[in-house]
Amino acid sequence: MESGKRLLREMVRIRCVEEVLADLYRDEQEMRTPTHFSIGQEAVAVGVCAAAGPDDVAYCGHRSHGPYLAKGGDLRAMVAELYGKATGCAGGRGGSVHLTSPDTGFIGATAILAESISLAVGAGWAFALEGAPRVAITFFGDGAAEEGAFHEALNFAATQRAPVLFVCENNGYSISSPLRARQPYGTTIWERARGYGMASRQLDGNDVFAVHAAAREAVEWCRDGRGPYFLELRTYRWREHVGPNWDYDEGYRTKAELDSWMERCPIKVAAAGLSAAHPDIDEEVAGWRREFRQEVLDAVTAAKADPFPAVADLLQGAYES
Amino acid sequence: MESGKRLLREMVRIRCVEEVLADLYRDEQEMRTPTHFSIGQEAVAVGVCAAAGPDDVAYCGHRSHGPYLAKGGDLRAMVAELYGKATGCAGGRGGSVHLTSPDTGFIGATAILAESISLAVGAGWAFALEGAPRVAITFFGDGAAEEGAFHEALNFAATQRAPVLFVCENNGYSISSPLRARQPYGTTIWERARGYGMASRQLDGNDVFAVHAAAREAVEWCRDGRGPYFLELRTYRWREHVGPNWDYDEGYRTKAELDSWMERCPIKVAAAGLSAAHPDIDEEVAGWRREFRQEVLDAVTAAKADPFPAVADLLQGAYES
Amino acid sequence: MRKLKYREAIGEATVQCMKADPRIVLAGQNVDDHKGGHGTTTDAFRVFGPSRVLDIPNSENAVAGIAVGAASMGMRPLVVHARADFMFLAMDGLINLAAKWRYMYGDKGGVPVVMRGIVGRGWGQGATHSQNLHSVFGHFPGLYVATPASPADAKGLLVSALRNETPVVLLENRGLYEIEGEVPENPEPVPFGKGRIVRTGSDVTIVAASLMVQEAERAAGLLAEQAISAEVVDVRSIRPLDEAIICTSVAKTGRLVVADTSWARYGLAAEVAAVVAENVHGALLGPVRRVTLPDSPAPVSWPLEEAFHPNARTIAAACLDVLGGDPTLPMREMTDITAGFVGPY
Amino acid sequence: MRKLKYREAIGEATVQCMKADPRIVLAGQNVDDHKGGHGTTTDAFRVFGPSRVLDIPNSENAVAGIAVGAASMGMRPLVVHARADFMFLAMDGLINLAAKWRYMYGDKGGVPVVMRGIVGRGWGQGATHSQNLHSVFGHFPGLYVATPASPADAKGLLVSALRNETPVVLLENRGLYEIEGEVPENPEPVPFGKGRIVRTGSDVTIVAASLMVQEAERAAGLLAEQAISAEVVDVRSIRPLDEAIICTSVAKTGRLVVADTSWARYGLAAEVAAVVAENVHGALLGPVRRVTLPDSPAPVSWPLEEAFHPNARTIAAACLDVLGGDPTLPMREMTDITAGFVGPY
Ligand SMILES: Cc1ncc(C[n+]2csc(CCOP(=O)(O)OP(=O)(O)O)c2C)c(N)n1
Ligand SMILES: Cc1ncc(C[n+]2csc(CCOP(=O)(O)OP(=O)(O)O)c2C)c(N)n1
Ligand SMILES: [Mg+2]
Ligand SMILES: [Mg+2]
Repeated sequence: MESGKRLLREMVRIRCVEEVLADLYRDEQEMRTPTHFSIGQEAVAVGVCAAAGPDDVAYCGHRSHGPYLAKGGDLRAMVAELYGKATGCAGGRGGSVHLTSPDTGFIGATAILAESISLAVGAGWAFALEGAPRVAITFFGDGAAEEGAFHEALNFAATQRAPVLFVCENNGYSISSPLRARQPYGTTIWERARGYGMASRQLDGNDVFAVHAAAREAVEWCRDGRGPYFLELRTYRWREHVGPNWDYDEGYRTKAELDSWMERCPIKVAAAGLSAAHPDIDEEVAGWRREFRQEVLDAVTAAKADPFPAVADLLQGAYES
Repeated sequence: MESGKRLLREMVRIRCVEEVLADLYRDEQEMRTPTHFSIGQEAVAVGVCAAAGPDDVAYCGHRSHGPYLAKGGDLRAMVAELYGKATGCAGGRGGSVHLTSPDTGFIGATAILAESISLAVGAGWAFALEGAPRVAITFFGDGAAEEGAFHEALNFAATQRAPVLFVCENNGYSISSPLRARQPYGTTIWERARGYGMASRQLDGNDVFAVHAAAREAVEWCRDGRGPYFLELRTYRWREHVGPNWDYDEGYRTKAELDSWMERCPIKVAAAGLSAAHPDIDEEVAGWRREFRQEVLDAVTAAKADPFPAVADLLQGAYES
Repeated sequence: MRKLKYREAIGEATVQCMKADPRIVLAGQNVDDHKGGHGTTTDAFRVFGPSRVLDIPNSENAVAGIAVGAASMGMRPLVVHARADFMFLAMDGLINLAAKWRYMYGDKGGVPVVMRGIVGRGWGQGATHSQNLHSVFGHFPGLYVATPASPADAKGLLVSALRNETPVVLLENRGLYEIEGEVPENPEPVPFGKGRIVRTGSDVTIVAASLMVQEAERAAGLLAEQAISAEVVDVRSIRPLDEAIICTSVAKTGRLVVADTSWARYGLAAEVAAVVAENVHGALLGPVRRVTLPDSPAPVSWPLEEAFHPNARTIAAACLDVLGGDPTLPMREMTDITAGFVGPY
Repeated sequence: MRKLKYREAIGEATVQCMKADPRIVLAGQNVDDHKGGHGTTTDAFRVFGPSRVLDIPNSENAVAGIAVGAASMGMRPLVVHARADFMFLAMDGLINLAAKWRYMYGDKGGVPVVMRGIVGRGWGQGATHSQNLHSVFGHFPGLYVATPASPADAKGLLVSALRNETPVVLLENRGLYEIEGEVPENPEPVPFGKGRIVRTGSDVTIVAASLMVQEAERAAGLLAEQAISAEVVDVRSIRPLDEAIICTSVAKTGRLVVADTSWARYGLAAEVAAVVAENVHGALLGPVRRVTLPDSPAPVSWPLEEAFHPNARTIAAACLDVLGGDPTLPMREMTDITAGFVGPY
């Protein structure tokens, strides 16, 4: 399949997965793990991860499903993790915020802001020491960029010229708090990255093709030993911060604002972009939707049939056994 | 006394105090407190503090003597503190790195890097809340600017438009580590401050008149409610990082480098600047030296005669009594 | 007396104290939103607005220092953390600045910062969103540390904290937030360092803190059905620790079980055992039992999480054990005390 | 066997392990300079140069996470902090990432980060440059925590740490750095969780850690002059804790004094008392005594600092006390064990 279509298809997959899971999460009350859906933000994870090679690694924060799936994480193991099953990618120990798929290079999601930034810098540092042509990618939000570790890690990576691709997924909010309440008016995150002498760009995070092109450039830059690269991608979260619901009537944002971003839905935008060359793209998307819906429902069925971890194994993994 | 002379005189005072104390520290082994001399860096503290009003407050890091004295701290109480006496400004509990003089607006020195930055932002925030026309000043080094708290505090101050004057005393080293090992090549600290939308300047930290002029502007800027201001002042530490000795033969820097900075001694530079208008300035300085030498020797004599804190009072101050 | 929920009691104390003292400012991430710190900051924001109830950036480290700096200028910052786990990042400011300030600057004044940390509980909070840091903070002189277990104490200890000259850490278990209890209308302070006899008894002393006080009470109920009389002591404050109330009770009962929401090693349960060993060693008729978390990080999966947290049954079993009874005695199922905290998250 | 200083033993272990394992990298502020971490990193820098012995920015928080990230890619970072107090800033990475990694990601592998923290001691280090954080780190499952008290253990525990798959915190008291002792040439690991009988005795057990082991030995000498036979147990590792060695000794002597370099509350001394109360309660013939820091931050002034730190005399007095003797018995002056650490700083 052609690259443009692959990107769109991957976004559709993540969207389907999250929509189905969000409904079940709300209706069943069986996935007992705080879950941060990335519906509306799919272009970031998809565009960036498609630019990464199989030996490149990724770390991300709490909004983990997109990066996990885009970096090849197994859907079945993710769903099982949300249901707390022994077959989950973290054996039911980690939940939604600790997804992991080392085999495909998705090392881990973390629940404490900005940890994913330091971790990726550590991985990049390791690659630099080994002289390995690998790149470490970190996904984090605009809110995480306020943490001290952001500054420390960027400074470290730039000084050591570590191959790290920083991906700031700026959705304008930290929970309910808008950017203007938390960062100085008139400033940007990507320009702060410039302060470390780092290559840095801002672009539309809902345009998967632009994201992908920029990420390819960035990954090559890092791989060529030219040091880290910073991408700030503007996007928007559709659902509530944590949990499956819509929350545009809670006061911190408006329905109009949400609507304007839904107009710019990354899937819609990408499909429109492909429609000239592929006039039947919408039907294709509809077909994919059916396919992925089934895939996730199958994963859910399987996960539900899976066993919970044995209580006798409660301590397993606290220490090396 | 005319302002220029006053600035020079204050630098001469701090220089004399530190030179006398360094000798005694080395020879007597009686001041049992790790001590970071600021010999060579006097223009920063003097230029900035002279621009502050009596209601403005200052916080600084471990290199504390300059800011303490320049902000009006009592010499006698400082010397007694170094000797660990009950009459010390911190009652012998704090030592060189915890000097304090609340009455003159020098709130405290701290021994953990970058704490002084957060503290001053907290003070500035308090002033902003109260609508008080006061400014909080923080002194910190180039090394402290690598701490996460630097980023967090600058971001907070800029977002809240708190009246905080950030004074980065860049002496090129963090202990023995040169700037280039710790921060990305080709970047500057003051430009990073710009990333927060903050007024920010770099200038020669050995030119007390330039420092003073810039600090006056900065203090007024803050007082006028225009938000924080950042000054990066390039200067140089003559003695070892901690302790009274010279250490140019230890490998991390050269004698030539030290010499070039001694050429640019802030006292020498200021005296030269005043010599046209005051042809007898060198004799005046010599007179001041004698005066201050005596002042510090008297303080030493008094401190030595003072009692140590009583062991029975060991717990005093752990909690409110 | 009228009843309030635990979280309502916190909200009420906050508003009353802020009204009485203009120096108090409340700061925390998202304290101004529709959730309002699970309802603990909603009223304060409505009454005092954004200048005194401040939504802040995600900057736990500097914010701790900023709070101390503001306190050094006469403010009384009340900082809220949605999870106590985030306070690792605030530890430098709390331990190296707040706790030591008065002492290391020669007893010229304190920095009365109050920091609230909400301890996650239930619904798969997991390894980094459910930690109980009270013994960690309690190790360091200079702080007061308390873990209110009832609505009345949630209010009274916060009132004390906000009137105090000493920096205070308050750790509130999320599992208690929906619990109801009688709470005085007036802001009456509950002093630090004074424990509380929750229930008197004569056969065994259960010393507990935070959520475990509720579980201990239920354990005492279970034990009573078997004619065992358990005394339940709520330490309330972790530092200072009310040694006298512990020792008096153990001197009476001769048996000690300590129930804590955190791990055993270097935790509250260890400290209580040590206090007894130092002061009323002779009173102990049997070994001490610690009812604490298993020695692993917190799991997410529901059955593991259930097994992870101590509860009335495990406490009762420990009591039977120290009394030489059969600790495996079957006991009826009980509903989860923290049932008020359900999903979706 | 040839003798080495404590700091030399650390340096030797570092070089030997780095030679044997190319995945080990050493990182710390100023580790490459003429002081070389008080001589513990000098040789490593000379042998391996700046790529494997890295001078790093002042960024304790991120550096902890960076070390974990590097470990997640197969490196074995050894991070050095010139003062353990700076590790408050590293706590998030250590507790929330390193300690929990293996567990929360489903036991797929660990992150073998080793972090050394040097505990300041003497010459007015003061409130924020002399803290002992072992019980704080020891509270959390997932870490190994050790406090070597002798040159041999300084080497052997570091060797274990660098060969281990579990993250390790090593806390080294600066007051021990100049102490000499026999140290094997080969890098022989000292296992975590195994204490050490430093001196056998029958009348009283002194359990100690770090510098207090040296003081306990001297206390035992003082007591011997009065015909009292003290057994000295060095716990060596704080987590896991060797419960058996403690209980066996107390079962034999019937008396317990615990000497620690930190505060009493929620500290090592509390934990040791609890272990005994749980396991060999009946063996105790008298109250337990904790010889710990007075409950205040550390002062700077020389006479206060002297009074602040426990020593052989205070330990011996506590032993006399638990034995029912006169604890005020005059004893001869002793030179300061930490005399090797003098000014100018
Ligand atoms: C250190 C820390 N502080 C606070 C939190 C609570 N928290 C979880 S997600 C979140 C919002 C983060 O916003 P952002 O980084 O922009 O990511 P987004 O949720 O918007 O994707 C906050 C404050 C946390 N997990 N860690
Ligand atoms: C958090 C922390 N990390 C490390 C140290 C140890 N330390 C004390 S002073 C210093 C150098 C700081 O350099 P800089 O900020 O430039 O100040 P300067 O000494 O050059 O005046 C270091 C690393 C510390 N005190 N606090
Ligand atoms: Mg966001
Ligand atoms: Mg410097």
